[in-house]
Amino acid sequence: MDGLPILSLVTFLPLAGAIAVAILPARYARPVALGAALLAWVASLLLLVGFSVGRGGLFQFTEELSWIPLFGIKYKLGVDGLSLLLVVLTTTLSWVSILASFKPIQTRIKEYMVSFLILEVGMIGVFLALDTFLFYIFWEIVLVPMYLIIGIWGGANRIYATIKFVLYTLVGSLLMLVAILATAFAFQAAHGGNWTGAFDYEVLRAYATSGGGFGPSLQLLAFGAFFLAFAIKVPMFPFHTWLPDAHVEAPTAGSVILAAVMLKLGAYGFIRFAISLYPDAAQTFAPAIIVLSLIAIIYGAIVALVQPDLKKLVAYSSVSHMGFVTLGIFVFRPQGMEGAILQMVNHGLITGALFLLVGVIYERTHDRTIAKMGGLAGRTPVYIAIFGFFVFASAGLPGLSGFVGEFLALVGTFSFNPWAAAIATFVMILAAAYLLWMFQRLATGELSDFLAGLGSHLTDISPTEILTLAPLGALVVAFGLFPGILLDIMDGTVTRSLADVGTGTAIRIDPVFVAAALGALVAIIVVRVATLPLVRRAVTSENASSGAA
Amino acid sequence: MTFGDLVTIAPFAAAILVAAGIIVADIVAPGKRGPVLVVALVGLAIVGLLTIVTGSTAATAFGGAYKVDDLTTFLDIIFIGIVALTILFGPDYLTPRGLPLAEFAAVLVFAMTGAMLLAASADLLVLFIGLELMVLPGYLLAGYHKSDGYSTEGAIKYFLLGSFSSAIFLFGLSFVWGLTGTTRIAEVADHLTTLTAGGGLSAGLALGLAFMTTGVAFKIAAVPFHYWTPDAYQGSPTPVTGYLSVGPKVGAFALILRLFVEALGPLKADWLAVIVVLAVLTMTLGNLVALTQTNVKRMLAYSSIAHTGYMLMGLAAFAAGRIEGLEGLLYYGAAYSVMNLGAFAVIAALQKRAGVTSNLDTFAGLGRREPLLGILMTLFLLSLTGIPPTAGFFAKAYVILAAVQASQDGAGVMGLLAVIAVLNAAAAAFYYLRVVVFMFMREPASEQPALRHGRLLWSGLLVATILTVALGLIPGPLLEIVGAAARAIG
Amino acid sequence: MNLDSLIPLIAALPLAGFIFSAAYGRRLGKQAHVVPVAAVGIAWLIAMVVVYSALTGGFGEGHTIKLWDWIPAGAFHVEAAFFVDNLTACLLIVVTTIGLLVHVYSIGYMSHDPGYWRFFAYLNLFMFSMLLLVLGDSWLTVFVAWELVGLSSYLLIGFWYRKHSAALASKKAFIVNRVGDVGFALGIMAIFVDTGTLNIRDSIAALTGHAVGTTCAVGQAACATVGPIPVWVIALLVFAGAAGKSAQFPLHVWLPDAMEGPTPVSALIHAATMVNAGVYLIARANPIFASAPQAMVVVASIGIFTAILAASIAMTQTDIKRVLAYSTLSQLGYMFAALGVGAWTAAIFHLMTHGFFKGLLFLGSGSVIHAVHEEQDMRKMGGLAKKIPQTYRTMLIGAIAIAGIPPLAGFFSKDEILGEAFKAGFTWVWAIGVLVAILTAFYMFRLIGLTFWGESRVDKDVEPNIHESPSVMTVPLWLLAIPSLVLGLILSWPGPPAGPLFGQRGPGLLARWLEPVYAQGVAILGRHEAAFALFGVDGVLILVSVAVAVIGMVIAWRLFGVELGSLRRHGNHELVRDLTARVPFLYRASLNKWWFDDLNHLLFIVIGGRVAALAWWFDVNVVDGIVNGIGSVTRRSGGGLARVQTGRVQNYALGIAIGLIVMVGSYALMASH
Amino acid sequence: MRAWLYLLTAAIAGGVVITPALLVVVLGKGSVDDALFAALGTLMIVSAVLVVTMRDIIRCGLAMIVCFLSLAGIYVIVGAPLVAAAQVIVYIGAISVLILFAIMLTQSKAAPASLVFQTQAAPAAVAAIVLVVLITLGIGATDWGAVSVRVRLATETLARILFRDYVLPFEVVSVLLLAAVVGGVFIAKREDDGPA
Amino acid sequence: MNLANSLDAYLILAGALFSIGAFGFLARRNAISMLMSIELMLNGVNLSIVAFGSFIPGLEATGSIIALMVIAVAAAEATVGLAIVVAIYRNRKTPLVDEYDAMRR
Repeated sequence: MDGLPILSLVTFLPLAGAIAVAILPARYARPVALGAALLAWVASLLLLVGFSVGRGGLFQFTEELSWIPLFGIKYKLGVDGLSLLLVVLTTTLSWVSILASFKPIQTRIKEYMVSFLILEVGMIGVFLALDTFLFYIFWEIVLVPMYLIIGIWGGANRIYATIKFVLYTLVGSLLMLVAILATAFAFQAAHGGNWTGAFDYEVLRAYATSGGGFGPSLQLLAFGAFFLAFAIKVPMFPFHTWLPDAHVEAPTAGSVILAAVMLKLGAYGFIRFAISLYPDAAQTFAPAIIVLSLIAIIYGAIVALVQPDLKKLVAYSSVSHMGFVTLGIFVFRPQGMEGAILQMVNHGLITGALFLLVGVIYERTHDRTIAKMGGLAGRTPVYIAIFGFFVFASAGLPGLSGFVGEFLALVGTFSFNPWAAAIATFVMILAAAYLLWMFQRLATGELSDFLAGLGSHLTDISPTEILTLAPLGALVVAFGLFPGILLDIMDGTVTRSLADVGTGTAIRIDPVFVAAALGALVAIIVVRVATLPLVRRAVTSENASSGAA
Repeated sequence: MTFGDLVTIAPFAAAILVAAGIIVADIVAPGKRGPVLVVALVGLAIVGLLTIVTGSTAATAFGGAYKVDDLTTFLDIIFIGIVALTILFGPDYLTPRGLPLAEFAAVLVFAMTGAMLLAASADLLVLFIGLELMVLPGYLLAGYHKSDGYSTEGAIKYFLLGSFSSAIFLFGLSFVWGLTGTTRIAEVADHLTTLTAGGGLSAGLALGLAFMTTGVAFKIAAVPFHYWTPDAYQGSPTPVTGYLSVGPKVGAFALILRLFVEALGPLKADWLAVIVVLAVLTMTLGNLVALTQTNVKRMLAYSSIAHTGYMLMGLAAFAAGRIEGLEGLLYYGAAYSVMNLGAFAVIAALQKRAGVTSNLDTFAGLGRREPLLGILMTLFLLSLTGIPPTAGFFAKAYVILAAVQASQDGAGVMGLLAVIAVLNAAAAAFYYLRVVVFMFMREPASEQPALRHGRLLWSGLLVATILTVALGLIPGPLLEIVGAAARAIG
Repeated sequence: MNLDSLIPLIAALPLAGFIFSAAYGRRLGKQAHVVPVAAVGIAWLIAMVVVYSALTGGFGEGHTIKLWDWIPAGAFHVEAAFFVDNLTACLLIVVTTIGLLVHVYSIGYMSHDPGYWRFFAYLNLFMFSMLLLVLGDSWLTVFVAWELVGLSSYLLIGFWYRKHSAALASKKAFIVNRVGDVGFALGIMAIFVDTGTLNIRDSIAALTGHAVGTTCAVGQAACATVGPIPVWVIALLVFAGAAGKSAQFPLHVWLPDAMEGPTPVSALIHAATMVNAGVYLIARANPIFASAPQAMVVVASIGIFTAILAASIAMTQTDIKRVLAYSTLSQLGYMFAALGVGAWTAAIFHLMTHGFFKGLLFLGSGSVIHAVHEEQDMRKMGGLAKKIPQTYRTMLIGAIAIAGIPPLAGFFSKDEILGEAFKAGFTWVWAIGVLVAILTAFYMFRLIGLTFWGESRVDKDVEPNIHESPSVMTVPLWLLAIPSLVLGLILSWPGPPAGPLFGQRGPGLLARWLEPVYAQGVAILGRHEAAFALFGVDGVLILVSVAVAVIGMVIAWRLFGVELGSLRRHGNHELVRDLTARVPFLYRASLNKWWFDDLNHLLFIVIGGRVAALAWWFDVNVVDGIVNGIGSVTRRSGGGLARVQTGRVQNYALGIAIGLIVMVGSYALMASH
Repeated sequence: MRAWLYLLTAAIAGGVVITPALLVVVLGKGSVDDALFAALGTLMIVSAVLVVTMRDIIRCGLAMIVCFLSLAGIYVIVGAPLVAAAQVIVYIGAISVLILFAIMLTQSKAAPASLVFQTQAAPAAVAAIVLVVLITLGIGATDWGAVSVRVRLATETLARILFRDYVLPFEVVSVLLLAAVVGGVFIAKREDDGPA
Repeated sequence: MNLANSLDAYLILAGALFSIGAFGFLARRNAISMLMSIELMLNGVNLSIVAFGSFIPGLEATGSIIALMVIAVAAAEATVGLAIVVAIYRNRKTPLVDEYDAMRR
């Protein structure tokens, strides 16, 4: 396979597909798009086959082309254990999502498929880019198609949701751009004004961890900017509020990709860039990030308890689940980080499947209100069985994949601080509560009047829909029983990343810090409540105006 | 005047000839589009060729009043490109409204000569005359749709305020001239170096600087001297707006480069702070007000104010000691020109049917009605937002880089400026993307048939599109060019 | 035959049965039970072979069968492996035997249910999970099984999903279990952090090895500390898991509600097997607890408290299954008390005997309920002894067994618990235990009296249709009745008398089996078995046990009647009413289950719901409100700034002029510096 | 009556112009040039003020001519006769006449007399005064390196310099005028000339 | 007193003329009045230029040349301005600039 630019192939096969879809008549859009996504998937599987697990921490299949020589910016791709997993996750869920869009998307099918394929290009690119500038470019490319997918094919309030999504993400990512440039310049300045390697991830990383490293103030500022960008994407509390809106309004496949892959971009960025390039700052920020992660874990779950909308519930559960990822990363323990990466993959599979399942019911009822559901177990038993499977997977049932990641992350946390682990583990109860509540309302009891009123429209899940879910289900079981598959691949990356940042000693969460955080929280609430009428008026008027516009 | 002088000013002279030629062509064949277009486009091609040929060697002419260096060449090419594109976009808009092409093209080319003169001036007087030669045709172009109340209203506002600011600028210029005793830019710089060697500005110099800064800030539409921009842009015929938003802007930046960077270079430390404040005000106000606009042309006017702010950031970075700031500014100018012209070209194309406004509603359903226009508009808007891989992104990244470098050199305020800039850029996404929302996510109030657009428009759009993408994807070549141009004065 | 390949089959067969039933069961209709029952049957056979091998010393200290590296995460290395020792063997006997009988019973019991195939699928899933639980070699494997039994319990309690109460009960069971599981999970983490391994024996050795060889006095917690987490913390966390699964106070609330499931489920899961998992877990972890005496006191207190609490509630319940459920709670409380006082053998003893007689009682109650057409209220029964004699006889055996009348099974195990408690110095445990024993005998004979004796209070429509269950149901009843009768004798049989028949007594059969399992714990506790003295303290204790059982029984006869051979007597309702009126508070407390459900409702539904709603409000209005607020403030400020653009040239010019003045001023300021 | 009024106005105007001249001569011991400067300067300022304050726009135009004339006089005093000549020819001969024509073209009878000023006249005045104060202070505080003798301009020098150093701007101004005329004619042309 | 030979006097006069022009520009409503005000400002500038030329050695010729150019530029400006005024008067039938406020915000 030497000489074949397989990474570029994986990345740009979907782009070729997008061009083909754009050129060919609309009736070919679906098969061509699916074909392109499948080809990319096959290519990514080749990658998996050719990947040398023993050197999982090193970048393999690297490709390098000079791009903007003046600044030493390169087109450089490479794959290590972490990115390999995420690339395969992306290619898998992309074709699943495209397949799942066949029926729901009936308008502007060409544009849809083109957007989706370009989205895939961007996401794969983010995972493969080994040049900070290139990384940023792919990072932003992701934004546009998602914006269109939510904005064009979304629900009633889609425009609000999509603009919020874009603006929120953009605020973070643009600051990240500043940080990327600042880092590159700091490197250049430290190398006698030579730009060579200033954007090269591997060079920067070597410099950051062994070649002297960046200055403390740059580290803090750059890490802060990266943190904001990634925290918004993950999303971490309190930057998560775009997520429920985006999920609720996005079409099913959009939600799937959003949850399954896009949220991983941020977590990936944390591991790849934030902690390896700015290890000291990462150590400084870690306690705060851990606290935020804990809040996200508990808070997301608590808020999920009272969601009236299926998608919103799953969205808040994502906030909670992704909290484990950031928690696992920032305890700087091998178990923690391995758990975090496992959790990334598993959350992708499980939450992706949950959104697909919500899509299945939405397709038939055009409603997602939990209160209107009920008694589906009798009417659509297969659907409910599959739903139940993924609900329990999401609740972290051992034996399925969700458990291993969560547990490893918790073990890592426990060795960092038992209390933190206790708080995070507590969410097992809440997760069971909200998921079972949802499942119970959906499945049990007599068929609700609303559903009964649908008559024969309310059919059980179709074979195509099962086909989209089957690979996810199979992987959930496989990774639950044999997480070693994933762990072996990621092991090198984890070891290297932790070597970069250093494991550090167990840090007590300083009571003073906690008190300050609580105080700040209370202050925010007080201020917010005091100004509530004002802003509410503003929001109302804005809604009115946007409604009018 | 020697033969060498003639060779040196050949592009400039040729440009004047092109303008004259357009008038002659119109006299020979009144009201015919063809000859005018041929003369204009072929002529501009020749001017461009001459620019490149003569621009390869640095030279001065007229006893040092006129100077050709890499900066001149770079800016000239931009001006020629802007005017050529504007002429391509013009007919589709003008013809349905019964407006002649000849005067339009002629006045445009006159304006271009002014801008070229600005870019090449090595003398304050030449600079002033070049400025006037650039802006006076601009006033006329703004009022080109003379039967339209908006067009003339925009024109008179532009004219009155422009003249006011010219007078202010000139007053300041006279003070600087009085103090330095020369109009030659290089000598001005030398004198200023000696004048301020003793310590700081004299009161007269401060007055002069203040008046000149005000005048220049007006020309580039920096806040709080921007008031004319929205009204003039909104009122002008759309192709003219496109031109006004880039031509006089880049021209005014040429003025800044020649005047502030070259002549007043020794006072960098003094005007740096002012530029920083102006940059912050400009980008912030521009973006904030643009958020509320419902007319796309007016919105782009405010957006153009905001972009001025970003460019000023490059200037500030230069003043803080980073030549990259200058490079970024130049790159930004080029990128902004193509993407903004492209956006206005799409608006102009929509307004081919007379009576169509540039309100956001006009864009509703465009993505379905005319998908290609919709996609191109999206591309230009994304570029304006600064989403990679487009020209706008790279330009923004470049000025930010310069600001970051300056901040790491010690000018901490530049780092803050960079952060403010990116926050602004994020806010700006809202109003740019709102147009996309209307194009792709809203249904029009009434279905209208797709329009047929002329080949000129399409070819112009093709050029703008290619450049917008190319400057984002392959910035290397242009980077070399702006590097050389910046070194010419930095 | 190589047992290594057989042992995994014990768990794998039910799993295969589950997968098969889930996939094809629906198409098999009334034949859906064949494969699952066969799977469990074969599993039982294999289990018996394995048990025999183990109890005859074939496995020595224990035998490990490694399957694959489950989680090879560097230092965190968990194997998927099975482990069999004598403790496992004891549990295997209970689980596979009762499991098989319940499967067979269900063929009859569930025959008319539309979800027939589903029921067997779930049952098989449960069997797999439970067997995995007892066979698991690492804490994490046990935890997997721990959760899986929770899942199958959830599925089976909510089997009749159309029934709202069933759906709620299943959810409640799962969530309350999860509370305990959190503790267990944390305990596992703590074990890993302390010892670096999750293998049960390795980690125990690491945790307690330190304590064994040293001269530390018992009770010094510091001695039993290996890693950063003290052993007593680990012990309590593990106990939390056990308390959840075994429904100990305060996590007991789910078990009575779990009776919404079909009766075979109640028998299998909620009486005989799953609820014993906690007991098994602590028995398995005995050295850890032995190293943490404080934790053991907690276990004993919680256990005995649960016992008295549940017994007090069971006295007044009218739902036959609920009485049995509270009785289960109470007996589990005994077991925990035994664990807490260090009588691990007694706990497992009671686990086994209780498994059989409580399984019998539940299946019997199922037969009763079947007979009276799904009526569970004992006030609408009465006089059934003649109509369903098989059921009556077997249930009577069960009742006598649980009441602690010798020589039935319950007497031996219960007496051993009480005796050990007394002898270990936990006299208060013993005292309460004795009280509970009175209550136990009382409520069991109240149940028998109300159900089988006296006048019939059955609905007139149902009355003529009462019939005995088919043999597929009664045979399992008898098969369970036999061990209820004799298991106590067998397991406490000290073997061929070593001395005078009533003199020195060696350890019983079970104690000898389990001796290696408990060796380390016993050593740490440093407790030496006092000689059995039939005419000393042991004899007195036995007398007391028998006496209190009889007292309870007689009181029940007096109040609710009796029809045993010639002993006939009618119930005295006046007296019941008088007695309840005399202690109104206690009566109401018992009737309302000490208001625990109401308390939980208030805490978790009302207050918790409010908290969640508040959090959502916070999210929408504060977190998101700030985001939207920034947005709208930005836009509004844009609108405000736009006001400057008046459209009037002179205003603009004034603006420019002011700007000019400011500019002049600022430059002048710079010039002056 | 009306004639008297005119006379009175002329007298006041004369007084206004002559008084400062006299004051300069008498009190400041100034030369004739000083007196002329004072007189012309005063005349210029006063007429300029009249330009921006009078109601009747035609009179404003006339006042502007007076203003420009007095400025031309000052140019003569200061020693730039060529500029003075250009001032008279271009400003008074061309621009002012152009303006007067424009006034005729755009003046409607209904033009309200009372609303000569914007509502912001007062802030405008303040701004103008601040401006003049700042300029004066700035000028006063600066050492311009000036000599206190007016340098007389030799026209030949001027011509030489113009055609050696400033030939380019000189030529370009013609282009500027050409452009202004081409565009101006188009804009000012009546609409019905072109195709509708 | 030596007014006629003092640069400051001329410059202050120039400044005054400039400011009066500026006031007129800010305060007058009529487009032509504003145009005239601009001319006043330009004349103020011109006066300062000429004054510099006359009092700073070596600048006399340049001063006059610049002044001449400024006069020419002013003429061109006036041409353009008046053309625009005429055009807008045709559209709006009023010379009052503050009524041209169809575009704002």
